[in-house]
Amino acid sequence: MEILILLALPLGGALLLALAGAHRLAPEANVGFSLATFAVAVLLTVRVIADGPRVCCSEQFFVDPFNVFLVTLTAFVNFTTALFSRRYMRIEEHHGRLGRARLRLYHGMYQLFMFTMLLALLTNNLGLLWVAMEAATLSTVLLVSLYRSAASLEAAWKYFILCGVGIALALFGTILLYFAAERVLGHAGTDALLWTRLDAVKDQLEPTVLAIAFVFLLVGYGTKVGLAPLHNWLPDAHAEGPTPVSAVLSGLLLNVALYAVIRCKVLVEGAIGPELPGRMLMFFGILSVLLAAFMLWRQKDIKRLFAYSSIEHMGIITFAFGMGGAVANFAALLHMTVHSLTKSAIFFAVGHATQKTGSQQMADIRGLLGLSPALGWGLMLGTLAILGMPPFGVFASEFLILTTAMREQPWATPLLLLALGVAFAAVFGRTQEMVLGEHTGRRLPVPPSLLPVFVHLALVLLLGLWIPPFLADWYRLAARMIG
Amino acid sequence: MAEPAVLLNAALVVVAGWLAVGAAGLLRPHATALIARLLFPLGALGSIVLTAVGLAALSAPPATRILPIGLPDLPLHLRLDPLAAFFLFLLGSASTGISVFGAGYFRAGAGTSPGLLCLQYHVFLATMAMVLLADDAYAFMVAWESMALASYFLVTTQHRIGAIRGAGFLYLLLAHVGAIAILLCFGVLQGGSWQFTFDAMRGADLDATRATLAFALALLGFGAKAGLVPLHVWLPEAHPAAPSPVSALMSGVMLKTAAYGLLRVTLDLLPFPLWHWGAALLALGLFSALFGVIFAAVQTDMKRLLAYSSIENLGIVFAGSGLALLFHAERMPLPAALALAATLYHCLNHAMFKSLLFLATGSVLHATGERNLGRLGGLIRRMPWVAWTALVGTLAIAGLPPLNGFVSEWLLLQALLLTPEVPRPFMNMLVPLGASLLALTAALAAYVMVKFYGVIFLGQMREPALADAHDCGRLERLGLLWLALACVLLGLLPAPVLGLLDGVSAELLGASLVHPQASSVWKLVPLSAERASYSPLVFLLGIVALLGASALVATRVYRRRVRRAPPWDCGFPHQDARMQDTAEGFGQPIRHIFAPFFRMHRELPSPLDAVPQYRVTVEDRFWSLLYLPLARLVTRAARLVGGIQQGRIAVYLLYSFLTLLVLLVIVL
Amino acid sequence: MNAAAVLTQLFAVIVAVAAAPLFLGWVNVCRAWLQNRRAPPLAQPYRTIGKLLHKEAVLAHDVSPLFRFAPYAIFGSMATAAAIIPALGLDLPFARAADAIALVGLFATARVFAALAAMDTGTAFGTLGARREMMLGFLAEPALLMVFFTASLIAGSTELPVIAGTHQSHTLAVHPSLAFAAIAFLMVLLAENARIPVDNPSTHLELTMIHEAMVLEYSARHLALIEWAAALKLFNYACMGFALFLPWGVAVDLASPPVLAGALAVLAAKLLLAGAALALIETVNAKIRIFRAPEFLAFAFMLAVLGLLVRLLVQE
Amino acid sequence: MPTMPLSGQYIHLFASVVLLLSFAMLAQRRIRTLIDLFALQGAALVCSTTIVAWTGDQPHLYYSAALTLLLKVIVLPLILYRLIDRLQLRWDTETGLHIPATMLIGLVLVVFAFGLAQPVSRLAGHVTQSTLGIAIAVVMLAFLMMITRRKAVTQVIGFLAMENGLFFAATSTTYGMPMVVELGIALDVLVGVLILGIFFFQIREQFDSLDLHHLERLREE
Repeated sequence: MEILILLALPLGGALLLALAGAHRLAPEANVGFSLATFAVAVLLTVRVIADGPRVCCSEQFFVDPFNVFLVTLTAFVNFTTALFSRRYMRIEEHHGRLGRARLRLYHGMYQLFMFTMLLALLTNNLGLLWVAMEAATLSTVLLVSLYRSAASLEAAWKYFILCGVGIALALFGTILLYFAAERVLGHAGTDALLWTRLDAVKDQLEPTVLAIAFVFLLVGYGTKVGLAPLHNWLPDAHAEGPTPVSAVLSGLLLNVALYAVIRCKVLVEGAIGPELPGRMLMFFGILSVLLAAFMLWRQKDIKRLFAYSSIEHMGIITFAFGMGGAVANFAALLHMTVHSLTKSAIFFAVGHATQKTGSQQMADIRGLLGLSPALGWGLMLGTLAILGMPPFGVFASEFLILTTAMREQPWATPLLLLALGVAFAAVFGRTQEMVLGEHTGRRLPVPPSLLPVFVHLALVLLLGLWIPPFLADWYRLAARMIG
Repeated sequence: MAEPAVLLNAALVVVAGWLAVGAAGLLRPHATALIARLLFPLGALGSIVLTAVGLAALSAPPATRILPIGLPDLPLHLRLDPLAAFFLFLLGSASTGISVFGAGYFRAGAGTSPGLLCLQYHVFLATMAMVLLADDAYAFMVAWESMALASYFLVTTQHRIGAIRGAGFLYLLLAHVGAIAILLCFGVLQGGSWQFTFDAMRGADLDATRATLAFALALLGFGAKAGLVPLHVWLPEAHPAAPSPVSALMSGVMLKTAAYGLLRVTLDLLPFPLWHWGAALLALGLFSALFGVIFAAVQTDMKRLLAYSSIENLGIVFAGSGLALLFHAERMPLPAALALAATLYHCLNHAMFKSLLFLATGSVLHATGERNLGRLGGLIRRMPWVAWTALVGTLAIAGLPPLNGFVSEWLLLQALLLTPEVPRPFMNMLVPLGASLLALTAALAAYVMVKFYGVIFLGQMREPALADAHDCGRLERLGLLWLALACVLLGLLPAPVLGLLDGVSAELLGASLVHPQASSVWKLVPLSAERASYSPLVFLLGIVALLGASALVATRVYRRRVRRAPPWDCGFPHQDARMQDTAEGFGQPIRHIFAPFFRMHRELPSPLDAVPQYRVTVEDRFWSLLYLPLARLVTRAARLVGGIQQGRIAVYLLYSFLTLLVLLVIVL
Repeated sequence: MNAAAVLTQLFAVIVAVAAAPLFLGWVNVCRAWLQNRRAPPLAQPYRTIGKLLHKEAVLAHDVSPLFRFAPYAIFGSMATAAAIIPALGLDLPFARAADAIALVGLFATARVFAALAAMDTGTAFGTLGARREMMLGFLAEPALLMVFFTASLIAGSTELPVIAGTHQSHTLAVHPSLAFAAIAFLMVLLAENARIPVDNPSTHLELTMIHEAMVLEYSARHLALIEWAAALKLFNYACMGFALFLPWGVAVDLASPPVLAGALAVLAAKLLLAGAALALIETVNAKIRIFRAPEFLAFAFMLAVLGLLVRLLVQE
Repeated sequence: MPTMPLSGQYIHLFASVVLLLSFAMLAQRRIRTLIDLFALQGAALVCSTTIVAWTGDQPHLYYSAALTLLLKVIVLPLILYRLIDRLQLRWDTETGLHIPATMLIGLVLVVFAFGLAQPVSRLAGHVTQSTLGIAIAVVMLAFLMMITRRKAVTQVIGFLAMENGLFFAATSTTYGMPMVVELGIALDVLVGVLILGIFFFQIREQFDSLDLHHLERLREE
């Protein structure tokens, strides 16, 4: 029941805000819907902690350890981003960058996007998963081009085409999966695409078909994850869209896409063994990490910088999933969580920083600490966290990933470390220049919303020092499930 | 004697207390008086407690404790053993003085607010203590990196100055690179058990290759923190950038955590020692020491000079641990214990006199606003407290008897003299060369310190503004006195100190230097009385007696009249303060003799210049040979990688398409 | 430690302090003879010191107490060094308080105080002298230490009495390493005592002087102490040389007066010879440029290290 | 080789037509003709789907066929027509690559696709067994078309052609996906095209052209 409410809330919100999004109180409504969604997600989480995994609607939706924390996380970041965007969008409006009509579009699409992501996470049906992913793309395309500037249009166009093509390939993979499932499950109609059913018979699925299917699924969903060399849409879309959108893209959409990849990987591994999918994931992971690290070195735009950092971290997670095994999967799941929290916090800070200085060029952003200490500290600590500095949680997962890599894939360790080192130098050097030093900038018409930044960072800090037992249990169960 | 577990808990309470004090500072970030009068003294109180805890735990059996935080499968393991206890003692005793000094020193300024500074400072202290207490890789790494972070923020207190930001960046970057190496080192050390507690590592089964790899990684990681050449470049940048109490803490204490880490890994965690590790460490350490002292001699910024001197001293520490390792590998427990004792003793000494000197530079900086040696001078007349305590530090760091710097050098030379007994044909030849390098370094250190002290405190004031300089406040004096007293006591009572260190060598090497029959409180006899002995107190008594006698003769027996006159002008009546020898001048012989070490740029005036100017800049060769090429390499790689993203959507589609095709070919 | 031992120790120190100016005078006399000059009286150094002690002290304006303290510290250090060096007997109680390394440290202390005091006056010459003195010091000191190490490797101890005693007992042992060490020691001695070819004790030529530049501001009793300390230093170096390379004749136990007298006689003979040799060296050499002095000392350092290596090579 | 039932032969026929049309689109320069070809391809799909539905007795495939007819043969081409009329586009003169070379690469791709489909097709027990190769080929040819064309509209037509290939794969190899999914897919395609329409106007407004080289500014310099 909670599952359905969880899905209905953002959908209803989307409809309402699509109609009344231009209203003065629309941002508050947006926050309200997000809060309600989050509350239901917490309720669901509590129920899952109490009663264990559950399914509903003739198995079309389900909650298991793998998606339960992602659902909560999504709802949470969704809520905090809504909080942030309330102030952010007000300021944008004041600065005359957006009109009321655009805000209506923005709010409607924001809730719709939440809906699609929750749908993608909760659905048991791989076909529906695909539909949700495609819908997520479509709903964000217009958000990316919200400013209607030349650059944002270009970014949205690339986003649309590249992800569209990618998603189309994923559909082909889904069809092949269905084709293989049909031969085992009989012509079962809808059921043949249910993940739980497929999981039960995964070792009987035809290996050749599944291998080909996995290639399509990986390339398809991998495009949305931002794996190199399929990542090219990502920095553009992050840089040109409004910052709350960058925050949810980086913090949530990439996670959801990776979630899709891993769901498929579990099935494929059952059929063809862990060797091939694992290697593919590791290859893409390492390639992404390396490429992103060197890309970071030359960035001039702050949002592009952190977009590449997202590619890097998705690479790390993908690599960890590729290695497989209880510890690596555990670490990957933890990393998904902390990356999502940290990266969205960074984007919140970045959003206000760009508003204060009126530029996304890092050369123009100076002395945030003098301008607004909280903002400066938010960006500084967020950056340090994302770079894997203890005591933040990113370090915990990176510690586990690196130590496992030393055991499982010693060849990859130097590459990973090289990338981490280069990324550190690139990102930290720039952040320092932005946060410290003499300041330039203006006062904002509405005080910036920095609470979400610090709430996120506090959570990340907590996860670095102590992981709550129930979360650790979920991670462990999910890790075992992923194999 | 307290229970070991109680001691560990007491140490944890101090850590928690420091964190609380720091957090309290954040509550009223601009209440300078509150922070200075209450919080910093409270922190110093914690330091005293920690000193006591360290002292008590030096001879207590190890205590362990597991706290349920950290990773789910790796809760926080803590352990207080003699090695950790020794460094806790060092941390506590040095930071007592520094905190007391800091209470008078920190004030509201342009940079970080006092409250935040208080937080960062105490977090820095707490993380250092945690580094020493950690007993698993995760806890160690968290504490280690947090320590780097806290100190980074302290370094960039005056972040509006571009050079300071640059220094901070370089510092954190190298610290991070070092941390990565340490992490890798732990990854190798676990040796297939995949347990990351230190206990598991102690029992791990490593072959020689892996063990050597682990050693090399540890050397890289801890070397980066200790400023071992060529990883030293951050040190002369970061130390001057930080406020002086922080420089003192970083140089005096934080660098020692690197020594701690290295000793922990090589003598405790690694299953066996190999002689070539010791040789490598010795060579690197000695080179570092020489390099550091040579560069210190040509500096013109007083804090940079001290920073290079820290490179020198850490080089000596590393050389000492290398020697201990070498002896240990050759199954010579007594010499190993001697070398280890020398190493630890030097750590302790350096913590005291370097902190003292950094604090003194802080007072000078406050009083004059100058760091440039070329604009100082004659301050002994305006700042007697600072000057006289700094004199103690200067003589101590110059390795002069009967102060503490001499004791550790003496011990180390004694240990080096035992190397011909090493049953390995090459080592017993090369190590005397090491002794000569060490002797050269020690002698150069005296040169450097004479320059340091003479140019700052003695002579004429080079700038008229210096006449307004004021002496430091009461709390600052107390801090300086504490450290100066420590220098004197450590110099005069080496035998009891050595007795305390015995717990550490018993733990790590299974050997004891203390023979009840030969040693007394007054007399230091490390091996046998026939071999060598040193009794600084008797020695001091001798000097004082003879000195007093001569003074008595000179002043009582003969006339005691004194007349004041201007100094002799050599027939040139227009002498002024600018004509004194400068810091550059003091560097000249060194630049001349050790020319190959430097990259020099000289601007010589031509005969026709209306305003002739002479300028010489000295650069580190490692910048141009190592760091800049590395940066260029990465930039080139980045440009290459950037080339794949050139904006055309068709090309992007082509990437996807090719990826798809290639993967399909692979699965077929 | 009994009273007799303390007394003999005191006696040794007094002998050293008293005899040092005499030795310096002897060197000067020899030098004058060799250079065909009329020699000054043998007791001239005593007269100089005595004259200075009676004078009124002149201090530069605003020199710090350090400046006034330094001469006593220097003299005290040198006198202590005299107590450590086994010039007359091997079994002096104070010798065990410090070994050869501490001795080198003691010389360094004296040097550092001299340099600091020179810098305190704030004149161009003072600082110049301090810098030069320290420059020579950082090369001479390790060389001296290496010389000691060569000897102590043979004896297996850094205690000077033990070293001297060991050499005494192996009369016929040939130690080639000691030859290297001896040359190095001689070079260090020349440099450290401001003798030709490194420095010239009898000139006040501004551009080349080292030791004299440092003490330019001293007068009266302070200068007397410094001059005395300089003489004592030369004496000490000579005695160190004897202990290391010519230990014969040093008494093992100074308890009985005849032994004491014998030891005194042997020492006097050695000093006579050494003074003459020193004068000879100073006469046949020319002073080198100050810029060459580091090379001179670097050579000494190399020789000392070489001696150490030879020692290890020949050992097998 | 056993003779194939007539229905199977028809399916093959239409499959070949779809492939042929893909090639034709690859070679075509005029946009209008391109849209016509796209509509034709849709029609061929409808036919083949109907036959599969009839032979396989899969009633829901009739709905699919009807949906396709509506969407891909009627609505989408109409929208596209109106778009290019409004935007006054006629030619797609520049292709990124020489057309004969494109055709040659296309040929290689077809061979590759057939090779790829071989092991899978052998498993397929029904009449549609060899259509998978054609479906993959159509997808790849559409991909190629997207890579080689320089105008936004042609790229979109390529994209839609790719969807055609997917649809063909879905119907011919698996008797269609579950209905929920089909509906979702159809909705997505429709919304996608609508969004594209909006886009075209925005791009046009911004750049006065639909040439893709205006959209090449964001890059790593």
